Amino acid sequence: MFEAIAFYTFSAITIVMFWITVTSKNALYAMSALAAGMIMISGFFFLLDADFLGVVQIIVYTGAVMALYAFGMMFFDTTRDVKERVRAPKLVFLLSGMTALVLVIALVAPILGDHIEALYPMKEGIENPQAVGVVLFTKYLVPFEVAAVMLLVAMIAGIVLAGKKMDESLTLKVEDEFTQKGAQ
Amino acid sequence: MLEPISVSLETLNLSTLAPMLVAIVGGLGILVVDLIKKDLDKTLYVMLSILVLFVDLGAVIGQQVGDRGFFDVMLIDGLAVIGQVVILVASMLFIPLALTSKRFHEFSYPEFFALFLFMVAGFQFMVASDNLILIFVGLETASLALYTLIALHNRDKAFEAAIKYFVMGALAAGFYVMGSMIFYAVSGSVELYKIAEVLKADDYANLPVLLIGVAFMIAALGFKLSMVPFHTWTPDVYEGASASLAGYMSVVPKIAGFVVAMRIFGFLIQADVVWLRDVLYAAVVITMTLANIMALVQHDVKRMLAFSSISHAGFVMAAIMIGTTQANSALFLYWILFLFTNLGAFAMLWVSRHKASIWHERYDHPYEKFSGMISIMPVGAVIMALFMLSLAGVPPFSLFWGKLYVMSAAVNADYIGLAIIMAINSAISAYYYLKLIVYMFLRAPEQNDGTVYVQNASKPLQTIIGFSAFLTVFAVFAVEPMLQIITAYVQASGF
Amino acid sequence: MDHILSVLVFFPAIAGLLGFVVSKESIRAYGLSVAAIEFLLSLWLWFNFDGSYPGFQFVEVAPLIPSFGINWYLGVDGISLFIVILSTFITLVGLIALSIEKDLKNMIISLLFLEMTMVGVFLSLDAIIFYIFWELSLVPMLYIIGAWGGNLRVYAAVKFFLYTFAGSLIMLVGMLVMAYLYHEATGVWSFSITEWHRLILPEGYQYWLFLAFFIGLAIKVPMFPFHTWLPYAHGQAPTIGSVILAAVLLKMGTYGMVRLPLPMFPDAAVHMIMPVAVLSLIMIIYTAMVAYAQEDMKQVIAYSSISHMGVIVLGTFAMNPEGIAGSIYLMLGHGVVSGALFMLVGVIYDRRHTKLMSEFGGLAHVMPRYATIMGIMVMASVGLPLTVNFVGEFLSLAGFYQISHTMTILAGTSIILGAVYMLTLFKKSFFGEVTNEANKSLKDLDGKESMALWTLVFVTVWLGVYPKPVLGPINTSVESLVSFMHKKAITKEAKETIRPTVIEREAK
Amino acid sequence: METYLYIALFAPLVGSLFASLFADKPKTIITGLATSALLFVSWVSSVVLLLHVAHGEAVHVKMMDWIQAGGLSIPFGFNVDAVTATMMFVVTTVSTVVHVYSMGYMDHDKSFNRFFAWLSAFVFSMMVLVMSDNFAGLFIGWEGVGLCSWALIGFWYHKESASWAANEAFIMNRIADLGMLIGIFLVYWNFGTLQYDAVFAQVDKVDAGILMMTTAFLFIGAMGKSAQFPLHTWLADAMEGPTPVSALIHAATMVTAGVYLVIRANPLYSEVPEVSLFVASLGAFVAMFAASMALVNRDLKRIIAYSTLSQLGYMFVAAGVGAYWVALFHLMTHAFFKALLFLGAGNVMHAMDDELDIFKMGGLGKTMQATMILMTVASVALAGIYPLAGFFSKDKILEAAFAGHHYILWAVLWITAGLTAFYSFRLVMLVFFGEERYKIFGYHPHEAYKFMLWAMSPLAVLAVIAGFFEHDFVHMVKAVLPVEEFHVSTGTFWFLIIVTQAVALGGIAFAVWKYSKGGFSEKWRETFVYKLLFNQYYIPKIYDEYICKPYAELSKIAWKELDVRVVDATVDFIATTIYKSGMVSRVVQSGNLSNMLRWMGAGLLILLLAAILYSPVR
Amino acid sequence: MITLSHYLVLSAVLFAIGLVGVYRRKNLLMLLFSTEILLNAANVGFAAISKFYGDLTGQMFAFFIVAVAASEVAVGLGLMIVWYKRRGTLDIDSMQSMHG
Repeated sequence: MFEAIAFYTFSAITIVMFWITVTSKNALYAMSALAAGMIMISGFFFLLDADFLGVVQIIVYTGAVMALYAFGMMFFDTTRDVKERVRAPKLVFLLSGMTALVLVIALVAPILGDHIEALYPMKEGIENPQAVGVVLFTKYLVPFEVAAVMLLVAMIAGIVLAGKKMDESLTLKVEDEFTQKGAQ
Repeated sequence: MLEPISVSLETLNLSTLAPMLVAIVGGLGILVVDLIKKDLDKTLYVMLSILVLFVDLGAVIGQQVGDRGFFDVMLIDGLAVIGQVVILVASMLFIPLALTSKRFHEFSYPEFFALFLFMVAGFQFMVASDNLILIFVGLETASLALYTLIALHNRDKAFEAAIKYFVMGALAAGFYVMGSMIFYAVSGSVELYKIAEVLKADDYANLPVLLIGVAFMIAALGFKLSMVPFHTWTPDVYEGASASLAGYMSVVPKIAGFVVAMRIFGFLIQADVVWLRDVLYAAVVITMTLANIMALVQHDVKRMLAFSSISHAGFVMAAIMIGTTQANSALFLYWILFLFTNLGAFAMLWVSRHKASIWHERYDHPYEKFSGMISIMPVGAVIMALFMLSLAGVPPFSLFWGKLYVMSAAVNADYIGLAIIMAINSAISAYYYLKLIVYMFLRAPEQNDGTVYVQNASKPLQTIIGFSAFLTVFAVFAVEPMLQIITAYVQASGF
Repeated sequence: MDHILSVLVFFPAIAGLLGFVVSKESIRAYGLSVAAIEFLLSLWLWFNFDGSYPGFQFVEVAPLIPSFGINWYLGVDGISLFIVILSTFITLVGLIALSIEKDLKNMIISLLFLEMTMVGVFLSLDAIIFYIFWELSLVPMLYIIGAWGGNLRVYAAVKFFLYTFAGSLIMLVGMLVMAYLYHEATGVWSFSITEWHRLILPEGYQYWLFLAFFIGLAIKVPMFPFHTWLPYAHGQAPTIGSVILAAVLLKMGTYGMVRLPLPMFPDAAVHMIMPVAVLSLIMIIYTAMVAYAQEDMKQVIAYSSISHMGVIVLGTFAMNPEGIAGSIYLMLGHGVVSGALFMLVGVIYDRRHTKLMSEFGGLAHVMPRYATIMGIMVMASVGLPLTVNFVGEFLSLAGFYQISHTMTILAGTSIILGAVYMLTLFKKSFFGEVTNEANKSLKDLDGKESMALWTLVFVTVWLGVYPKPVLGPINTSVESLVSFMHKKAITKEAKETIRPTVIEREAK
Repeated sequence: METYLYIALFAPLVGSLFASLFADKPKTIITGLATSALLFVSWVSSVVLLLHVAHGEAVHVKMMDWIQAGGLSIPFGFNVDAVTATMMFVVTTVSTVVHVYSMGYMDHDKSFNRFFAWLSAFVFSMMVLVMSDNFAGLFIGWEGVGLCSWALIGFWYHKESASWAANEAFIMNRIADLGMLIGIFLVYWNFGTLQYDAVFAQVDKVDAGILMMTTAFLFIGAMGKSAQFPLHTWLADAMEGPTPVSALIHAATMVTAGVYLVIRANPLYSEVPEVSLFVASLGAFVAMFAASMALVNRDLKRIIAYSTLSQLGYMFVAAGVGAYWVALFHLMTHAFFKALLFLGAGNVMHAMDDELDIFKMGGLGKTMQATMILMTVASVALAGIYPLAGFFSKDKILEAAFAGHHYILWAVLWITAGLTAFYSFRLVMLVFFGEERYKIFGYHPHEAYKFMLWAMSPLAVLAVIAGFFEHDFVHMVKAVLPVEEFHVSTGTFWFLIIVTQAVALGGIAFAVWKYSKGGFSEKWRETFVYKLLFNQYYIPKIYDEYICKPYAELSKIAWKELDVRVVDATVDFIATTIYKSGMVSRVVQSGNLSNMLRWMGAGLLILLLAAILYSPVR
Repeated sequence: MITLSHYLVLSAVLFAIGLVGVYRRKNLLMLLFSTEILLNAANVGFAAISKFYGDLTGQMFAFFIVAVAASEVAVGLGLMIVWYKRRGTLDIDSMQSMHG
């Protein structure tokens, strides 16, 4: 019962929050709503016995990602209302509405799971983070490391792209300009 | 309580991981070198990258086909090996293109080379696994690096290209995870072989739901493989990126995508999922045709090549749809041949790249630029013409053999209609390749200056072009050995 | 000389590559000597050819893609021998008469490559090798038309390329299906044409495959209604381009018909006789009429080519030795004669830069030698006996008479209609008084033109008077081909239609 | 004998080639002399052969193989039997005379050498035609003479009318040649060979219907060459050529090729009476038809041309009723006097500076006595008056027709005989006698060169005496041709002769009487009949209006409307449609990221919809 | 009783909301928000499936998705900064220099 109430509450809030995110004209509202929605989602995770995931969700999203966004927003000066000319809004809703409809139709039906066996079963008495840790550092060690590389890539990308060196484009400079520079 | 974990090193099969590790360590090494001493010349990094890739290639070739490693996350089957070889060879051909005589922004970053190596590693992970998670992570690693590489070209169009690619890539990532989720929902696993087993055991009872997942997967991979209508990024990104990178993009991400597509769709097609077959059929036909007719009306050679590479990808997707051993071998054969030809063609564009917009305010390589090239630079014109003819499928140049084999695969699997559509599309495509030849050979030059086409040419670039041209012309002698090897590998991995 | 055929194929190409090194001043001499050597090589081939043996000679096989059954497989029989010689001969003669100054080097190199592809097509016995040369021949031709042609040259060149390319891709699909069926039947991959011949297919398959092959070949021939690329190509091409196009490239189509669909699908071919014959008749009559309406000399000859090709196709589909041998002979004849005619038009075009008949008149006064040769060639073109065309036309029509009486009569109108447009052309440009001032001081043929043209006249008459050395080997091969088809045919109808004379003779 | 055969055959060719070496050089008399000499050699050989075969022994040689494909085997084979020898004799005789004559006639022409080259070439072709031992060889000669005829009619190619006439002749002949070709194909596929002897040997084995078709198609060929209705118009127009050409080709030799063909193929024709009857009827019709046109024509050469046509009709009647030897006999005699007539006309033309209108002549007999005599002799022969050659042959034809119970044919021919006599003497009267009208037009006529007149004399002699060799002739050809006695009673025989002579003499008398008084009144020219005849029954006009012009028009339509606007436009339409659809589908590529994302979404939606809506059985 | 389907439907709905954002947002930053929603929608699904099958793999996947999302933000922001520096706007209608 508790589960149902929690599910519906969380669902409602999440949907509303995300809806605000995608429709709000104010970037600040949108971001706040997104953060709220993310927290709600972590609520689902807790509800679904994925404690570790829930924590990660809160830390990464509401901590790191939102901080980054906030940072960006200050840079972009989008605290004011954003002007967006949405062309063919009906099409937007048609496309997404239809997609939602199709997905819902397909997913409402219960999925038969006769032959499904859990590869990494959640065991009674083992805390979720513990179990996750074991799987993560055995089976998913490689993806984990790759994810590390990915984060490295992202970091380098962020640094390089936002760096000062990008302000002057060597690509657009005609070769003569280099020689002139050298002469000076 | 948890049982203690005991893992023996042998079962980990570390060698399966070796190639990617080489690339990653190489990338880190470049970063370290840069940390130690700033402002080293790009030639050093180019050579380092080549060496790393070379070692990487060695590691790949040394691999035991059929191995799984690291708790079965890594899968080194034939597809993985050929896929990695193609990726590495293309990368080795690509990276010397940085040695231009003009200076371009991206090559002034050592990070460029590091990112490049990480990207290669990402692609390698993509092809060397049948775990949807690892594929996803590898894909994202490679993609994120690729976005950055494009943007590093540092001009408005490059950013525009990178952003477009990035945003659409994010959407595609969303599709991918949704697809994976549904796969997971119906099978309780994210490992393809496991999924296949479960589905078979279920006798595909969850097919309707599964199809939703497959639809998402088609959309996600369709984006990578630039299938219509997920292709819209391709021409813009190719146009915005530097020509060399565009050439690279037309080959490597796609082969990675093909391998993944083969893995994901392969078992479904072998299990006779008619829906997938029909949908792919339609998608392939539309991709080939639409890209072709859009390429007809382009004014820029690079953009035309972008559309043409979409069309070629569609052509090759057909092989996946057909799904026989011959078809899958044909895919690789085609793509290896395409690699040399297309990279050569883009390299020709790269060689003739101007910094200023002499010819057209928007395009770097409008057709007019190549007017009368034969009288200014005959060898260049002939080589470019060879690439164009090869792309058009004129025998005996390389791509003809690929087309021949793919079409033969279609015919042998009783898809004669498809073969005819392919033939007609080849004919249509000949028009736009011919257009360039017409400009080069049949028109008078607009600017009679011998340096027009060799702005960027340095010895390494010329060498690469010459090498590609050589392979394009004499591909016929390479087909048989390649076919032997590829078929052996493909067969070994059960496709 | 075990590899004479390979040498024949690659010699011009290698010479063409080396030609890049030769200096601009001496490139002409270089081209001529290469073409002459190639011609002599082909004559050597003839000299060593055993005319009484019907099968393939000088066969060469080397694996190329063995796992897919593609081999470097060359061979020559009576059917192909003379078309090869025709190719080398026309190239040589065309080079002698070549009057182009602009980018001469590129022209000669392209011609040498073209020669390789032509020889290659006629010598190859592997479908893929055949296809390679077939397609490759488009490339130098595209360049020749496009770079040295008239105002619409790019359009014409591209049209030529794309049209043929599209058609041959359909043929390629046919080849792949054929290879597949062969594989199904024998478990071996093979693209060898001689192997394919031995495969007996059920009727249903035969039709589709026949159609696939036929479309590809028909566009090249060019058969109505696929012919419209030809007037443009001829109208715009430089003289040498037209000469080679008409003399050799078109023959690829008809040669292909004899080599590929007929022996491979005798039953379908027999069923298709009527539709094909109707198309041929349209070609013969309709294009002859169109030719009559032309204002441009070259277009007249271009359309006349189509008309003559109609007779060739008709002869081929007579399915008896007379018709097929005749059509092959007519290929040679038409090659020589139309080549000469295009060359002749080129002569006047070089002098006046126009080809409109209304610009001329009374040329016989100012250029008597030119008029003489033109007259001979016009007469040869209308198929006067003792010229090479007559032999071919006579045999083709005679052969087809066995198939249909009425259709032969209709086809025979080609000798009337041909005379109509050809004589009109001749009258308009050569007879009458010289009315145009510009024509009064025209120079008659110069040395190289005379040399080339008289050579062609000689061949025209020689082959018309004494065809035996050529017709003999052709006949030997054709007779064995026809009896092969007879034996291979599975339907009763086909067995009855394909009547080899050898068997009849033996029955007597 | 074979040597003689080859000499007879190739001497003209050698002459032709020799002369052609000088073709674009200024006049050299050597060409004329050489060709004439070689023709004389040929004539001698022919005579030798004639004498040889007179004993009923044919000479047969096979020079070499020509075409050998499948079951078809055509050699260059020559066979000289009585018929051939007669033809050879006629051809060489007339052509030798014409050659010599031409040396004078073409004296001032700048293309003198070319003329002789072609003339000898013609003789060669004619010899091939008559000497060949198979149908294909015949066809070679057949086309060869057509070619030479084309070149010689259009000899003065600067004249529009000449080049037009040349092409007309060639094309008309081609139409007939097609029939001939089909006939040959029929022979080949039904008899398996083209050799005369082999074909004739199996006549009885072949189905009658086939035989009928064969003979009919062969006859179509003959109709063209012999200018029978409706392919007759070219002959009159062919008079544009130099007069010796008309004499040789369009009177004596080439036009008789058709008759020769029928005679040669007599074993076939005699098996199919229907076709033979048709041949005879058409011949009779043409005889009268042509004669009627000759009645009113004002053109000297055209009148003779029509008379030729008319006489060819006679020959066909003879051949049609089965009297092949008579046809051949008439062919021979006709060759002599008709050539003579033409050469005489040539003299007149020379004298009158190429004026051809006989109403502008008159009284020429005073200045051109020899010519007058020669032409009168020829005309009398033509009219068939005893004892000249024409009498013997023509009378035999009438007799044959009557004996075969073809009374209508006989009647037609009988009337025609009268007409012939009339127009011949109309011509003679208007040209040589009466008022000297030429003076009004300021001509100064003169007699031709002596040697030309001497050259003509052999013909005159033959025209007079040839008839007396009838019995020798019959004896000679008996080996080759069926020579049946006509079963007419002696009374009838004499009656026929008298009636025929009467009508001929009547015609002559009427002409002499009428034209010595100044001819018909002007009113005659206003009548419909006159106009009809004068305009050749409007046939050339009909051909022009209803065949030539529509064909040209249709050709234009075929080109400009059909080829360019339909066939080519379809091809281009396909190409442009593809290209345009490229333009249209560019919309997808708007470059707007939002749109691009939506396209992706749309793609996904389509796939999802497909997933739930389209579910084929797995 | 909350079943798997409930969660999956929720996931689908969230996904659709994300799509709405992707389709209609013109501001790059906001667009990025929307893509986050897409990924999170899947995360909910994974977690739910994981729970209902008692299998940890789904949680693993979700974990990696979070990592990917974070990386994307970094790269995306980098690109945006560069663009903003050049153009002073994040409106995607400003990037249409390439089309056709």
